[in-house]
Amino acid sequence: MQSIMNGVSNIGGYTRNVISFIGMSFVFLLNIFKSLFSRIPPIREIVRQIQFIGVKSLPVLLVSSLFTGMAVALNLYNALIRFGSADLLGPSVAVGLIRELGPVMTALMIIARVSSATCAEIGIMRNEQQFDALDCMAVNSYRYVMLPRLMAALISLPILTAVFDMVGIAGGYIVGVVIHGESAGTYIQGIFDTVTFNDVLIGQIKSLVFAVLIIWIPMAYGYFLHLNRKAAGAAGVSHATTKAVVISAISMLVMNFIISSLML
Amino acid sequence: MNIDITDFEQFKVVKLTGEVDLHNSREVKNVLLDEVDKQHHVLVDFSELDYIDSSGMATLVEAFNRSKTKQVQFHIVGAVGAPLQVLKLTKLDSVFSLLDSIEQAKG
Amino acid sequence: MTSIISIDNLDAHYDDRQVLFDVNLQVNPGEIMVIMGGSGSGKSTLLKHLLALKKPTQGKIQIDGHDIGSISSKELKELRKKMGVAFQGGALLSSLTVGDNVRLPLEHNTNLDTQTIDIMVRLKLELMNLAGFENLMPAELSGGMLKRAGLARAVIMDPRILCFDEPSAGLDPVTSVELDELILKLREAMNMTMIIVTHELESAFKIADRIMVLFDGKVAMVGTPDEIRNSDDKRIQNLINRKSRDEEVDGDAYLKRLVTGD
Amino acid sequence: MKNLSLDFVVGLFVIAGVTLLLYMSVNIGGASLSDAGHYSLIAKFENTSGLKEGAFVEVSGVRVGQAKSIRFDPEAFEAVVEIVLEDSVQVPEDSIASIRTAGIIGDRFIKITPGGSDEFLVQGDEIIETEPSISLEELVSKYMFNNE
Repeated sequence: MQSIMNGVSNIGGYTRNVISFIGMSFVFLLNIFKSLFSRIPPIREIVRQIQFIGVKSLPVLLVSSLFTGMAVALNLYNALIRFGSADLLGPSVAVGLIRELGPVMTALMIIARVSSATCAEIGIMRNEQQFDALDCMAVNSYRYVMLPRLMAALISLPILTAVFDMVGIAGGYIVGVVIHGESAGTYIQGIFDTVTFNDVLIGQIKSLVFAVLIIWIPMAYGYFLHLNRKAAGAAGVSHATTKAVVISAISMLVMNFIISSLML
Repeated sequence: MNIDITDFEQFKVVKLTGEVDLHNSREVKNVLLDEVDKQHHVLVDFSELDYIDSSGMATLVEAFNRSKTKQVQFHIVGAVGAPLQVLKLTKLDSVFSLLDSIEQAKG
Repeated sequence: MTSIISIDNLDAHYDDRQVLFDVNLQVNPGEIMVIMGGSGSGKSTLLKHLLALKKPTQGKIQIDGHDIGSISSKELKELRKKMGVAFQGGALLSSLTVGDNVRLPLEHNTNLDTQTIDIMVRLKLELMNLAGFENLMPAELSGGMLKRAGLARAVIMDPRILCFDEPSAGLDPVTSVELDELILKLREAMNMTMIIVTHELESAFKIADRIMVLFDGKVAMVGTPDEIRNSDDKRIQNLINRKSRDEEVDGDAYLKRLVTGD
Repeated sequence: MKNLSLDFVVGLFVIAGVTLLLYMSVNIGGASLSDAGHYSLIAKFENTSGLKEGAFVEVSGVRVGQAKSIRFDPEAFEAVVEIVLEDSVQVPEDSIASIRTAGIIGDRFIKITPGGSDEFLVQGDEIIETEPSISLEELVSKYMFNNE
């Protein structure tokens, strides 16, 4: 009996914590957006963050997009050839990449490279009382620390997604045209004829929404690190980082499905 | 804070009264640099100064440095109390030329 | 003389655990007040409340005439410009150089010329014996240097109130003595009010005008260093003579703690 | 110098990225930045099954425009398709608009077969003669039904 009571109240306590964390995170996001209007955003910091989130992600993104495009094309080619429709390879690869794979894979790469680092960095800043120090200096830490990262993510992700799409399509070209000898004209003209502005728009809307999700969640986990008193210090940072990465990835994928179904 | 400028021999005497802090040190800077740029020898009178913060000190350092390149004289006169303590704390008493009274500047 | 900081009947909790019990304190302008206590005595929590980083469960804190429990965020911002805080580990922003860290408050809160700011930053770094470290990153500095750089940043705006968390913790004796002397010099030249949180007796007795001793979240005593030394409170004497806190062991209670963990 | 190169790299990244985005939207996606150079016609079909907004419009096998919107007219029980064409393409008033399929499983598109009239349709006019989309099943069932 006692253990059932404990179990139920554990669930209750956990639910309470989760809900209060979600609430705080939304207030946190709101505060970041609010800080946009208080003074000129710190341009220097934004540039630095674009360098980190955008420019430095390019190499890993180029490699992953090329191979993703090639793998997708390989599978689609083998499927399409059975129906004698290999001339649809270009459009299939392009639409798949632009609508789904481009935004999702880019976001996943950024989660692996940036979200984890951001959560760890902000968590360590919390641990070292850097946010307390900023507060005491009357420096708005939302504006100074969070806003540049959010802005940089919002600028970088659509660009990275576009790069992923284009390089992926090039990967498909390698498989379809160079390896399997389909006509280059069919591959390229098919893409031009089939892909609509709507496809590009959906991909870009996704990348913007993902940008907010995958930078906001790790920042919130890092910023509220001190609230979980049982896991403070270095263990707290690693715990929060793991959690932030998992939650970012899952919420990104769920959001991807929601946007896809809303905008089909 | 008040800034009064009077003439004494070949010097312009810039007398600072009251408190120099973050809010008005820019004013002090403009006056001092202006005088130095006009090739005037400058005496900064501290005798009525109650308080000077580090932005005021930084301002004096800038003006003093400028006076060296313009080859004009630049002295601080009558520093006592808290301003003198600040000068000593920041070891600027070894940089500036400190005089006890305006008359000393003549000789 | 009216006090610049006054704390009335302050209670504080972490979740369900009460960490401060009915704390009262008056600090006079220009005074060095040392808050002393062992680890877990609640002294860091008290500091957090003074800095308005944490809201009190009960009680009132007034700084410079403002009740920081009910202050508007704009007034709090103005108040914070008059307060400098040096944190235990320096709390320098790891993404900025030492120089940029020190100049941060000036760049955000004043409209001084860059050159003036440059000179101010170097003046403070010289003061803290950190000349030439301006362009290093915080990660390249030792613990003592970080502490001094944090102090440089705390006093860059020439605040009226300086709060210092554990100035001598983790420092070698010579550096720690230097830091104590620096604190005294700062007070003399700038007439700052200082709140210093420490567990180091020697430095407390050396720099303090008055000392507040905290035990388990309760004020044991407030008084001048001499009064503290001559106190007949057994716990304070233990603290001064560096005795471990031997208490009478209640055999039954001890057994219960071991077996049930309560 | 260090800051300059950082700014330069980031600037390059943003400029190249935005160019790529615009290229994708305009060239591949076929977004029109302005309405200039285009005019629209209306065509009513009995059945537009399979036709999607954005489907392209061909004259003699050349792509000259696209279906901008497809809506249902509840009074006439017809589908009303708005077709956007380039200004250079002139459609005689007796032309026929038909919905065709590219390949067996390909997209539906609108084929305009030009008529012989000297009068050309202008902005907002309707292509009167239309042929609805034909579904494979209907064709097959028709054939079987006739044979019975």
